[in-house]
Amino acid sequence: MKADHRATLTRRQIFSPGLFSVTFDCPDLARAVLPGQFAMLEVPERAQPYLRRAYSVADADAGAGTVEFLIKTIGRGTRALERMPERSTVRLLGPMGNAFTVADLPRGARVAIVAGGIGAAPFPALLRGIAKAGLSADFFLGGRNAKELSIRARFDGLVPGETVLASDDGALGEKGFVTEALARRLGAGTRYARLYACGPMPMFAALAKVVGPARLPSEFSTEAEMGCGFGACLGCVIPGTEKPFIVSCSEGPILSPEKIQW
Amino acid sequence: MKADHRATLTRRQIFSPGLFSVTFDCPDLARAVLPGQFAMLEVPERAQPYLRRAYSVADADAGAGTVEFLIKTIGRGTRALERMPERSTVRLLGPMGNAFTVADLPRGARVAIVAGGIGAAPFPALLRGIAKAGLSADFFLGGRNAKELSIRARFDGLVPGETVLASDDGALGEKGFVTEALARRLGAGTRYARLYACGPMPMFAALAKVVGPARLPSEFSTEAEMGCGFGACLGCVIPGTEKPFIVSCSEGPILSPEKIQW
Amino acid sequence: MSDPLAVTLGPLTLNNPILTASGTFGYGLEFTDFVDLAAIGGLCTKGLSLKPHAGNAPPRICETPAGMLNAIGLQNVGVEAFVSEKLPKLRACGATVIANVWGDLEDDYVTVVRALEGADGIAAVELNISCPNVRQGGMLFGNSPPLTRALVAKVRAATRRPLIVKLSPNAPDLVESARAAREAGADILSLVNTFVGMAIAPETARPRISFGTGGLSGPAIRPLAVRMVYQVAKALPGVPLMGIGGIAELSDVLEFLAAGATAIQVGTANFKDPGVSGRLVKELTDYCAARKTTVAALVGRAHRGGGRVGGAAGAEG
Amino acid sequence: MSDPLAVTLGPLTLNNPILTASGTFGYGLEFTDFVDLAAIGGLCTKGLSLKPHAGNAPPRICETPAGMLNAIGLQNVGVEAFVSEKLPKLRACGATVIANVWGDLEDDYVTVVRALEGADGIAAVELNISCPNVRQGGMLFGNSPPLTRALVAKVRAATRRPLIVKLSPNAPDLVESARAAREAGADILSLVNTFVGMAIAPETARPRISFGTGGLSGPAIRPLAVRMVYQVAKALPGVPLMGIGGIAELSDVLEFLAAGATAIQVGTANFKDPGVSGRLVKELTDYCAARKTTVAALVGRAHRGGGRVGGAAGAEG
Ligand SMILES: Cc1cc2nc3c(=O)[nH]c(=O)nc-3n(C[C@H](O)[C@H](O)[C@H](O)COP(=O)(O)OP(=O)(O)OC[C@H]3O[C@@H](n4cnc5c(N)ncnc54)[C@H](O)[C@@H]3O)c2cc1C
Ligand SMILES: Cc1cc2nc3c(=O)[nH]c(=O)nc-3n(C[C@H](O)[C@H](O)[C@H](O)COP(=O)(O)OP(=O)(O)OC[C@H]3O[C@@H](n4cnc5c(N)ncnc54)[C@H](O)[C@@H]3O)c2cc1C
Ligand SMILES: Cc1cc2nc3c(=O)[nH]c(=O)nc-3n(C[C@H](O)[C@H](O)[C@H](O)COP(=O)(O)O)c2cc1C
Ligand SMILES: Cc1cc2nc3c(=O)[nH]c(=O)nc-3n(C[C@H](O)[C@H](O)[C@H](O)COP(=O)(O)O)c2cc1C
Ligand code: FES
Ligand code: FES
Repeated sequence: MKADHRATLTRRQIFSPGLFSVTFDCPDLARAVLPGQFAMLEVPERAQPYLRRAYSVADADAGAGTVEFLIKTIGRGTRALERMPERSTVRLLGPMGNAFTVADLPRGARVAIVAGGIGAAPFPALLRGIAKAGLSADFFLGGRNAKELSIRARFDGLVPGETVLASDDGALGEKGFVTEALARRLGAGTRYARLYACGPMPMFAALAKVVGPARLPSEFSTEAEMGCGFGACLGCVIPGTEKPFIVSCSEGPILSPEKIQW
Repeated sequence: MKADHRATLTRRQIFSPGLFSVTFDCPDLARAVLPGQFAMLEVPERAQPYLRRAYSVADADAGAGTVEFLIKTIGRGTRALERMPERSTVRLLGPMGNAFTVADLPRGARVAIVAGGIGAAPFPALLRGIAKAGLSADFFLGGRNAKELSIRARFDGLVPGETVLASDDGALGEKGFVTEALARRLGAGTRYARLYACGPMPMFAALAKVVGPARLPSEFSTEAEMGCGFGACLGCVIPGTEKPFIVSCSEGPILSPEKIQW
Repeated sequence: MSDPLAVTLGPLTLNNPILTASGTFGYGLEFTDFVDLAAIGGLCTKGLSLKPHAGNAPPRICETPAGMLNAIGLQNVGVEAFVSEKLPKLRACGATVIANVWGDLEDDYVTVVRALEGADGIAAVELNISCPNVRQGGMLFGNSPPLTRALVAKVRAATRRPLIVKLSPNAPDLVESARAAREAGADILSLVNTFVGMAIAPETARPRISFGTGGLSGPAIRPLAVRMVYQVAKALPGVPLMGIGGIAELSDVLEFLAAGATAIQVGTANFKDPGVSGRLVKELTDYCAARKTTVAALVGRAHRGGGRVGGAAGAEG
Repeated sequence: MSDPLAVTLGPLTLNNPILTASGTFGYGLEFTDFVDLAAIGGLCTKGLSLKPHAGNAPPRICETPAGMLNAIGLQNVGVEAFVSEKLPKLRACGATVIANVWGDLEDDYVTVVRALEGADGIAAVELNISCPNVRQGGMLFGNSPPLTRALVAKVRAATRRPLIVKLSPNAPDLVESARAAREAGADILSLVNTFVGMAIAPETARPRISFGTGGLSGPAIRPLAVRMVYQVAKALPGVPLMGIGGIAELSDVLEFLAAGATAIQVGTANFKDPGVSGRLVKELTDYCAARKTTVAALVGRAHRGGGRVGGAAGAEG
């Protein structure tokens, strides 16, 4: 059941300036949330932000009662989060949206995870789930430069498979887009049972052109400006192939690329 | 010179629920401010408060670089101040307004200070100034009940003269209004060179009727809703006797009661 | 004493004056985790049209100081799907349902209202003649008193249900619009819909919303909405009003009641705080109990000179 | 390249497009601790009348979400005291002074403008035909295109100075008002003044402002003001506009420029942050330098389809 939870900030981990993780005490949400789901966070700030912000739950520890988010500083909401003193309280509305599907894959199956920058956010929990289900996973993480890849520290020891880094400038890992790194693996014959991806729209668009011809079943964790996060405002739509618009917060955020009108 | 200072909360002292003092690191303001002056505080809160709030500087320590305010919890601004974690930063615009006058009084003169509830706020600094100038002062502090008088703790050891408490219910000190306690002293022949007062409008109105006939020169620290605090918005006017309206932030906040149209 | 929260607006009696505004409460069912739908005064559905409607291309919303702009473009499932899929569930929840309807042309409105006549469990119809986010219909009707009059008269003839007409704050003369709607047969007026606004992204110099302009809502508009309710209540005494605009707290509800609204609708606040409407009902109940008063007694107090509620509110020290 | 920040609005050339709005900057002299008056594009004085004016009884202001209501009632020292006491000091500071004027009757406006003709150091006159906080004059002129036309024509004949007419967002048809002012001889239009609003104290049910209604200003109104500037710029291309409404940050300035304003005025933000206007000049200077562009090139971009400024703004992600 969705609920509006009070949460207390207990930990902030900084990967590089403007890239950090925040962990909240929030036991009920920690118990309820599934990999890929998100929460609507109300930031205690001045006149803006007025609306809440959506953040994918990066990981949850039901035992400790904590939920963690990975954040990239963009504007007002994230700047406030970056500055917020420890023990500050916020409100978290969730869990929201659908979750990645893993349960239907046979033990031993191999999957790919593709993340662009802060798109890595939903994957710690998923990777733990994948390992627990006895699957293997290659983790493709792309970024513009080494700084953007600093978030890889959060994945140390979590990846049951290969970690492939790619940076636009080649400073770290393979040079070029992460989608090209994936395409090279696929071209060389690597096969995956499923692909999970999260990143900016241009990455998704490029990725759709890779997974389509490869007939690789895919789950994209999409992002749209959200007013509510639970299907009430119809603000977060994405053009669809089967109908004009998909309501991304309640029908998604995880969507298969065939359903999206690119 | 007025300036917009960054200030860090370093100490909060609670007298009773909803009555507290906050001390900020703010060296430049601490050096510049005079007793009776105030500062415009910008509270880091949500959509409201949009405007800053005026607070009399209760005391300033130029050596330590700190300024202190005495606060009563009323609405959004004060609730935010009450909750604000230590080391939070705020902005303080000041010093604003005029100051109490003390320098012209001869050594040994005796003055009266009359405070109603949180109206005690501007007097710690004034009392220190009075003691330093070699004057004596009787301090009349009124409140509805014992809780409202809890702020007297802030004045321990500061009063070079008698402290007279009055409460509406008589639970602490004399029973009745603090203005009546003063009137009794005046009726019994006590004479003061000057009276300084701060409190709610009804107290001022009652006090004006006491000091007028007694020809007791008085300085009232007034309060009006303020938009800016430095004479720019003309929002804070008080009806006057010599002209229609007095701009209370820049011509005051300290006004002599003859100038006010009661 | 009868229920202190119950209110009567012409032919419509509600358990309490806290409703939720069209387009900000989905079809109600999105909120069942947060609000007991039977506990609020009523809910206004997303604007319904005869056929399902796709709405505008994204981006459709953007945040503004203490508010938001939207140009959803009246996306909805259509009246048929509403009646067959949503309404039965709403009835099962015990919700008081107000069907908000719109159309491109006069006849569209009439057809939707007719289509609803057969359905059970609709307490009233609210005509949206004030949506700024469609190229035709919507606000065009609301901004012209003659068009308002003609449309409301036609719809009036098509339904025996209580008829609410939702006014546009963008109308050149709000009181004239209100008078036109009332004279043509509106039982109740609701006000206000959103204000036409615009936000431009500084880096690209393009509007933040694909439609270009959008409707401004949220606490930012509250002082404007309160003034409009006050103004219409003063010009048309006795006409039951529902106040809308930036309501998020109990003090906001009291403000609209004092201005002359008999009931209110909570809008944008539902997005930020989905439990807000239920909480307001509880807070209003406590408020009336503590002051031994009724909602009916709170309506229009600003027009009667005001004064403290319930006597002994101790003077400030 | 000439100064990238300089702007020309018809007969008026300014060092930069950042001005401060009438009634929110006192007579300028209140701000000398916070802003170098010579560094901003200009300042609009508090509305001047022939005789000193006392204004409305307190309370005159109240806070609202992301804004405030005011009904100061145009308290001012009168044109004579302004010219003899304030203007010399402003000139000594190097300020570019725009005299904002108002009156109850047509002739009052004309008399004030005439009284200013003799004074040196006034760059332009701004006619306030849009103040909602006086019982006569003010907004009444602005809300009627024929009255606007007659008034502006009379004032036009009385001064050779650049003439700015400040429009009311409460006008039934803003574009018609703008056209009337322009056709009657306004060189520049400034928009917007405050929106009529109201706040009621819930406990007493009395308006929070003694005047009853007040003018809403601050970030809350920005999306409405941006829309209005865009709308007038589109309807009257080539007419120089000054944009006003809720400006507090550089991105707000860029938004108004994109919408079609050649200069902007900072209002309510001066209360909260008295150094804001000077800081915006610096930030705009840096912005133009970093992108090798000029303010003139930024004006009206939203009407030309937008697009990134200064080329190589790296794609996201
Ligand atoms: C389902 C979902 C899950 C999300 N999960 C995460 C997450 O795990 N971690 C995370 O950091 N963010 C996540 N986001 C994005 C997040 O909701 C905010 O949009 C983001 O943090 C920016 O908020 P802000 O208040 O800092 O910036 P704002 O003040 O809202 O934006 C400032 C400026 O940046 C632009 N902008 C907003 N978002 C982006 C963006 N993503 N990229 C580029 N420009 C942008 C805006 O248009 C605006 O001009 C998620 C979004 C969705 C819908
Ligand atoms: C020159 C000056 C000096 C001041 N010094 C102090 C000081 O030293 N300490 C201090 O605590 N306050 C002081 N104040 C008052 C202060 O500026 C705020 O008005 C007060 O703290 C309330 O702010 P808020 O945001 O908590 O309440 P708001 O949210 O602004 O108000 C909540 C409600 O309470 C009402 N209200 C506001 N102020 C009062 C009041 N004083 N009494 C009763 N009702 C009120 C409002 O009308 C509103 O309905 C001073 C004011 C002035 C003008
Ligand atoms: C996202 C959104 C969608 C809306 N859709 C409708 C609608 O379909 N029909 C309608 O009459 N009003 C619609 N409105 C207007 C609201 O019902 C309400 O009148 C307005 O938002 C002002 O109230 P608020 O400030 O409390 O949000 C919508 C408002 C928003 C924010
Ligand atoms: C307290 C106050 C006083 C004002 N006085 C005047 C005035 O005398 N003349 C005038 O033309 N506008 C006056 N205005 C309107 C402002 O100049 C400006 O148009 C309006 O506040 C909108 O801008 P903002 O949102 O940036 O404040 C006043 C506004 C405020 C808040
Ligand atoms: S964010 Fe409101 S419907 Fe998706
Ligand atoms: S508070 Fe603005 S003039 Fe006094």
